[in-house]
Amino acid sequence: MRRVLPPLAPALIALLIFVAFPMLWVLRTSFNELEAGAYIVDAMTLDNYTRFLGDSWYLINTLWFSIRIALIATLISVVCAYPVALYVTRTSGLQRNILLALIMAPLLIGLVTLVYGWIVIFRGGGLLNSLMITLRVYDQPVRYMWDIKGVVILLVYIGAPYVVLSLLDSIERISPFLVEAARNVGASRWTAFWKIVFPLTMPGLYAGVVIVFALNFSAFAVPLMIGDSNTQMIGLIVYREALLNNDLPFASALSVIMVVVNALILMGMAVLFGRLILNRLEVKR
Amino acid sequence: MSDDAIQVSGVVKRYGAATAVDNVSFNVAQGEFVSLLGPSGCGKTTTLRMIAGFAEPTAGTFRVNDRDVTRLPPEKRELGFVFQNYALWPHMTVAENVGFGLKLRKKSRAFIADKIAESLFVTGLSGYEDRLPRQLSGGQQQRVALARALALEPQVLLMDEPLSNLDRALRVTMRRELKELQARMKMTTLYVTHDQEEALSLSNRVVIMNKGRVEQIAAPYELYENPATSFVADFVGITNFLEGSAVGVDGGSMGVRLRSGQVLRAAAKTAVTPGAEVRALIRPERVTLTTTPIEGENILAGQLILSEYFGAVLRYSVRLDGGEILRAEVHNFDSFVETGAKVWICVLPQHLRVISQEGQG
Amino acid sequence: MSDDAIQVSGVVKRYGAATAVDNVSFNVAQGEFVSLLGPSGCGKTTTLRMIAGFAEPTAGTFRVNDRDVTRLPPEKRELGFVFQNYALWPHMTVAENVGFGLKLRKKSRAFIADKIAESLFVTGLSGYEDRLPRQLSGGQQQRVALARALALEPQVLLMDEPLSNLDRALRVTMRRELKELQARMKMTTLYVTHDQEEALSLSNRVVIMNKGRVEQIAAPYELYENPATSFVADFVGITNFLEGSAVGVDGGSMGVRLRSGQVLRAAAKTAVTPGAEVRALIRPERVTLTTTPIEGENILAGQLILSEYFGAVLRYSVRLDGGEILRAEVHNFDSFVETGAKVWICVLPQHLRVISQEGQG
Amino acid sequence: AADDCMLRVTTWGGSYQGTYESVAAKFEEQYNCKIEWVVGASPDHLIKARLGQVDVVTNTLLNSIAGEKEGLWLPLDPAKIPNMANLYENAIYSKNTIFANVGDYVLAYNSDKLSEAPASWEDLWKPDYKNSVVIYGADHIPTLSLMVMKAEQNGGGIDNMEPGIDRMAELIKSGNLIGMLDVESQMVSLFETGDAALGMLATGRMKDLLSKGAKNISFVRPEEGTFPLITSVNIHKDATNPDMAANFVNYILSPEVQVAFATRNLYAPTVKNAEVPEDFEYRELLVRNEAFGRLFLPDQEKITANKADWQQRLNQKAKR
Amino acid sequence: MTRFDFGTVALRLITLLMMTFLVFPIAVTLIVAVNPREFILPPNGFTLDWFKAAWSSKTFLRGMGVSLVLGIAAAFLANVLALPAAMALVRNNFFGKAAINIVLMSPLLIPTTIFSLALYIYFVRIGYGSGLLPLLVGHTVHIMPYALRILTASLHNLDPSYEEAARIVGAGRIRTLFSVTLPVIRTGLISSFALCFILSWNDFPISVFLAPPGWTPLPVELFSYIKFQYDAVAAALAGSLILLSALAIVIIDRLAGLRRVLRS
Ligand SMILES: Nc1ncnc2c1ncn2[C@@H]1O[C@H](COP(=O)(O)OP(=O)(O)OP(=O)(O)O)[C@@H](O)[C@H]1O
Ligand SMILES: Nc1ncnc2c1ncn2[C@@H]1O[C@H](COP(=O)(O)OP(=O)(O)OP(=O)(O)O)[C@@H](O)[C@H]1O
Ligand SMILES: [Mg+2]
Ligand SMILES: [Mg+2]
Repeated sequence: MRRVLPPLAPALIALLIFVAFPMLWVLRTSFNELEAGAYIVDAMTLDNYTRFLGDSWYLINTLWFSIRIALIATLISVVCAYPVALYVTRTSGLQRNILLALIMAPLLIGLVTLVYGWIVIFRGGGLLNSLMITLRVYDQPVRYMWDIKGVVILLVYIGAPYVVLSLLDSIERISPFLVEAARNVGASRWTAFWKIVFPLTMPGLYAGVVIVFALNFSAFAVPLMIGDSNTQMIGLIVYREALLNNDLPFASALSVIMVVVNALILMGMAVLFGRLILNRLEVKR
Repeated sequence: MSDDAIQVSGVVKRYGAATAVDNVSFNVAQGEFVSLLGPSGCGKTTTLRMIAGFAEPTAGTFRVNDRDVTRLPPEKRELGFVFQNYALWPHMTVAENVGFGLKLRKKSRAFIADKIAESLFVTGLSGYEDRLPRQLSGGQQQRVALARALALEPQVLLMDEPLSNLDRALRVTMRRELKELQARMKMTTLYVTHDQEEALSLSNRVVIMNKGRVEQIAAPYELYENPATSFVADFVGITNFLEGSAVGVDGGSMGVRLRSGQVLRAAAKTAVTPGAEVRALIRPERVTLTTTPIEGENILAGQLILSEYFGAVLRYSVRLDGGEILRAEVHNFDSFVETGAKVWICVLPQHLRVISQEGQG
Repeated sequence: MSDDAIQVSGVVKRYGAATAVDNVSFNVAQGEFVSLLGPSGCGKTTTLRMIAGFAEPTAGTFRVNDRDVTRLPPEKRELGFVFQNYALWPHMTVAENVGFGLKLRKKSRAFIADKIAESLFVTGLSGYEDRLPRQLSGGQQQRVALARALALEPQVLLMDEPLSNLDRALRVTMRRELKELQARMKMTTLYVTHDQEEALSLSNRVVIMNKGRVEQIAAPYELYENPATSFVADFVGITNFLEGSAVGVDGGSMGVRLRSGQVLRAAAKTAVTPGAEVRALIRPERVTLTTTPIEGENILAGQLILSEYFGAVLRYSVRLDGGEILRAEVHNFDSFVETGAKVWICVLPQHLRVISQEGQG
Repeated sequence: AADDCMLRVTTWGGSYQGTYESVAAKFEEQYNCKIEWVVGASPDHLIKARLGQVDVVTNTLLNSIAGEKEGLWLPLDPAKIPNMANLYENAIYSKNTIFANVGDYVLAYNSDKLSEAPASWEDLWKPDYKNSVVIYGADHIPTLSLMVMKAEQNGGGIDNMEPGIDRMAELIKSGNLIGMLDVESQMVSLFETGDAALGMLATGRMKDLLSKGAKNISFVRPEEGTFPLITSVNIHKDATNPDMAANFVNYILSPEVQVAFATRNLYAPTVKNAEVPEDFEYRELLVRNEAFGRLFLPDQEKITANKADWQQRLNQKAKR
Repeated sequence: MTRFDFGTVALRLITLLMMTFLVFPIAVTLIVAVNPREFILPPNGFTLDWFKAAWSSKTFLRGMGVSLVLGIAAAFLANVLALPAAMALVRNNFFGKAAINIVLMSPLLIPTTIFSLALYIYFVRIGYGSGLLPLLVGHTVHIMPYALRILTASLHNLDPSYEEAARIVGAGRIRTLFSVTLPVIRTGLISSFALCFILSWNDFPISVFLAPPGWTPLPVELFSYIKFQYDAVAAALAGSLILLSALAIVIIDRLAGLRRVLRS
């Protein structure tokens, strides 16, 4: 503890002051009442919680839906980003900088502006539909925007660059000898990748997964702009209740529930990844 | 068709401007044990890595069991390899490290467990199955690297200084295991070591490398007793060089006139013209050293300047009256000679080799 | 106040349930060269790392130059350290690796450049200044690790197998450099090695460790000639053990009755009660081996079962008529004895040590 | 000096702020008081108001009402705001809240795709328009108003929303909708690309389309009436300088500013004395005269109080 | 590589596809930015008018400046906070580590909208409702867990003996950190910084609440602008960002090249 506390202290204190206290306010607010749709009244009621937890629509179509979408989008992000990260680590100098810049460019520009680019691609008569129909993958235009597909695609679009960034260092620092040793005992490139490289990139992958999952789970901008009534992700509900409907008590209750769920899922991931590999890689003193 | 398990032909490896391996060729016969010996940085690891397929040669070809493997990926070459820096997989336990190759070969669970247990037993690591590499000492890690290669019972095994971090007793045991395994499996072995005792005692033949080139390929005894160049002579065992000129060459004997004018007689094995500049080679263990004055042929007088104790061996450095430094080794001694004492050294003519000073050096 | 540069007192290190270092205590005097010797995994590296401050002892204290450093961070301990796994900084060139410590000491540019050049020259790495560690061979990396420590000219230097990846010739040179440096700088050195020749020739005293404990601390000659336990006897040099019982103990001599009934005479140095189970220790280099039958006291007959060639040494294994295996080393030989031949072995009584079978072993 | 006097005014970013800024210099000069624009989306205006961070709040009507409930506003004093006298009667919502300007949501359509002009909001439901209708998200006044309108037309009303919610759910399930969009400019894009054939559009956005040269996009004001887009103003109860705030509100109501918003943003004036130039190209887009009378403005308080409930019911019914 | 190598080719292909996916919308945006007609597509000419408009908009330029400064400051602070914490967490096992881990991740668990709202209200209550501090704190605290995760991953792969070697030649903790640890985990550090910067640069909810007047970051400006009108100015702004970052890359590359030259 003597060795552990001082380095942890600044971060912990910052969090205590700037996160814990505000969150206490959120917790308190979540027990308040909303009167006539706008006016907040101090109270001690569980209504806001029962309203959410007692409603299967909220539970299934927002909470569970968000978890599912967040997990799926995270998974796809990882699958898409991993090869790119691998490729980036094989480049160097200018080529690498250009690649990294391109990877981060969408985030630099921001979703709000790029949505219009997406409309060009995704709209009914858009590029993607035209392409798919030309290729005879399907014959009727498929709806991407303002649909769950669009939400997932855009979450992946945003998430993938973060995964790439998280992975770079882990991949880069794997000693080539380890792969050589695997090849030598008969592992193909592919096997060597799966059994050696992949496990050793787990720390980076874990970081990426946690980051992207958290971003996805509380996403509101994407479902707001690309979603429709079928993609009411919980982050969007919080946004709407808090800012559009002025229902801060309910939004606070939702937030508290989200924090708990999020924490449980992240702890689950920590245990899972720890079991899988991280415990083995940790350098303990 | 040839009998050779490994054929290395005209291999060159350049890193930018620097040449790490320079036109190296040698063969290793089926079941043979060949050592690669040479000073640090001479290209041993590079050569081995190219044979295994981890690096591509700038020029040259490799054949393993009469198949050109130069362009084959490492996993198709079916070679065992022990890395100089171990290259243990940090996320796998000792048992997993050792068993990985077997699992890839789809062996049965029981078989794999057996093999793991066996290789760990041989390398003295039983009981360490579930440790991770970072929980092992340096020598233990090295033994895991060895066990990992042995578990696969490869037909051809390449080892890069596999025993460098082991204590002598363990090294002796390991060596014996290796030799036994090799004999039992008819395994072809190419062995890199910096320990010449190891090279000499284990090998059928030894390849001596220097600065990326091959200096000599010979059987151990031949190498030690008949080094082709003074580099080899010096590198394999410690050797005294005394410079001089050839005199009185006749039939089976000749003389070397040292700087001091003294003439040493040698049983001539080399053809040298009289008057040529030559070097007389004297192995330290071949000389007799006394503190009582003796006279006669091939007696050199001098003063003891340093004595080093190695347990079974005492090594003396003597400054000859001619100014040269000569090292002498004494075994089975009971007392030490004091530094500074006057000593006499006797070398029998049959223990004196003569090589010409330029040419082969 | 004491004269000791390093004092290690009652140090214990546990990893979970396993004890890596078990109550180790020893001192190294000012300017002394002490080696830590022991089998792989016996706790040498762990001990060294704790002295340097990289690991905290579970119990025990360390004093360096009479200052308790047990709780001091490594950079305050003012020790040099050569890592078993080199630990070269991958992002720095060779020159930067070597010069880093000097830069920290705010030396002038010229001074640093000089020191770098000097240490690289001493380690034979001149010309490699601008390479990155990954562009070096194993031995070259090891030498950079050594150069890095030497450049700082530390008062106390801890080295963990610093020469293990070097060829013999280079190792001899390095050893000489080390010794010279040590003498010149009055540097206190604690040296871990698995090479007992190195330990015996370099050290003032040797600490023999086994399974985390100290077995014996003694000067090299003492250690080799008077091992305290059979572990030490066996570990330091190769030793033959013949088991038997003590007979006819009298004054300066005693006998050992072997299983076969034969009695070997020994110059008694140990106090044993007649009849006690004892071991006769015979160093392989102390025996004389002939193929011509000889008779008399302390002659053992047997059959040659294995001969190994080490260049300067031939090592024979002989099965005695009593069934025991005895190893003999022959230097300065001119012919080989054929395996299977009948041989006779002579051991002088003064070369036979007797230790009791239980107790100290 | 200008340093001492500082008025914090909320505004939306973009063109709204642009118009504000274009007319502000004169005010600042006249009253020697600097204006600091607090830019944000509508919800932030309310939150900042709750925390007393602003003086004059340019608001949506819904937010004004919510704020009024929480007692955030100062009554607007006609004595201090002489221009209030010129306001249309229905532009005074309460003693705290007046309308600064009014736009409306019209029915836009693509004349290439529709053979004849639509006449009613009911056209949105027509099966011909599969996947080519856009409307605003369910949080937005026009969509909420449409829902109320449909409830009224189907035997319900604002106190019995079931029929309206059902009808909206039908629209969602009909497959007509490309989407219910929260970002207006996305709707503009969809009309541009020709994806959207029919849909709601604010007059301001309609103007964007026309000024970009979209010749095939036209609009109608359906007979049932259009939905107003109201900008309300309030003065915060803790305004640092209530008098200056009143001066600013008065300035907003001046013909000059009113015309500026009309010509630049297509927000119709709420004062009688503002004269939109005859040659103004988009005069037709301004809601005036009998169209102004047909503005469909259901009880905003009830909408505010119940919209969350309606949305949720809609979400459940529209679940596919 | 002389031999045909399926793995590398596949990797190239996937990367190419992925890059297309990432870059395509940007390409469309860029076309729009030089298209005289404000329609998204198809293009009907070439103009730089939109760029001129973007670059003459004080709001955008200021927003960009604010976002840049804020992003760099917040990313820096977040990493400074996260680095020691990550080191402590990776290198030690202690009671309650899992709990502390979750606490440190807490800003990640809370929906940003509520977090920023709560933080804003908190600041107002403690009397710091205006000024730059809340904005900076909000950004820093929010991105800190991201930095923590990436740095933890990097430190996971770090051989502790590099640091030990530095300590023993006399480098203190701090010196070791700067001379050895950070250079060795350089890629991770750069990633972490880039990610933090991007998060801050992109943030909308926190800035909306916490930005004091005159310090409105670009996304807020942009969102309010774009919500009502999509004209090509936003696209031109995006184009400018791309050009600026391209410029930055070339400069960085040149500098790196220069350093190499200077060193040898
Ligand atoms: N992190 C660890 N966890 C558990 N056991 C460890 C750990 N590190 C070392 N050990 C064990 O402690 C013992 C001593 O290790 P140490 O590295 O000191 O050996 P050593 O004498 O240096 O051996 P070598 O000559 O092989 O380098 C070994 O048995 C090793 O397996
Ligand atoms: N990546 C590289 N770039 C440049 N030079 C290299 C590289 N790898 C090795 N070398 C050089 O090639 C030469 C041969 O290296 P190699 O590793 O084969 O030596 P080695 O004989 O195994 O030596 P050691 O006994 O020290 O391990 C060395 O001088 C080394 O510095
Ligand atoms: Mg090597
Ligand atoms: Mg060790």
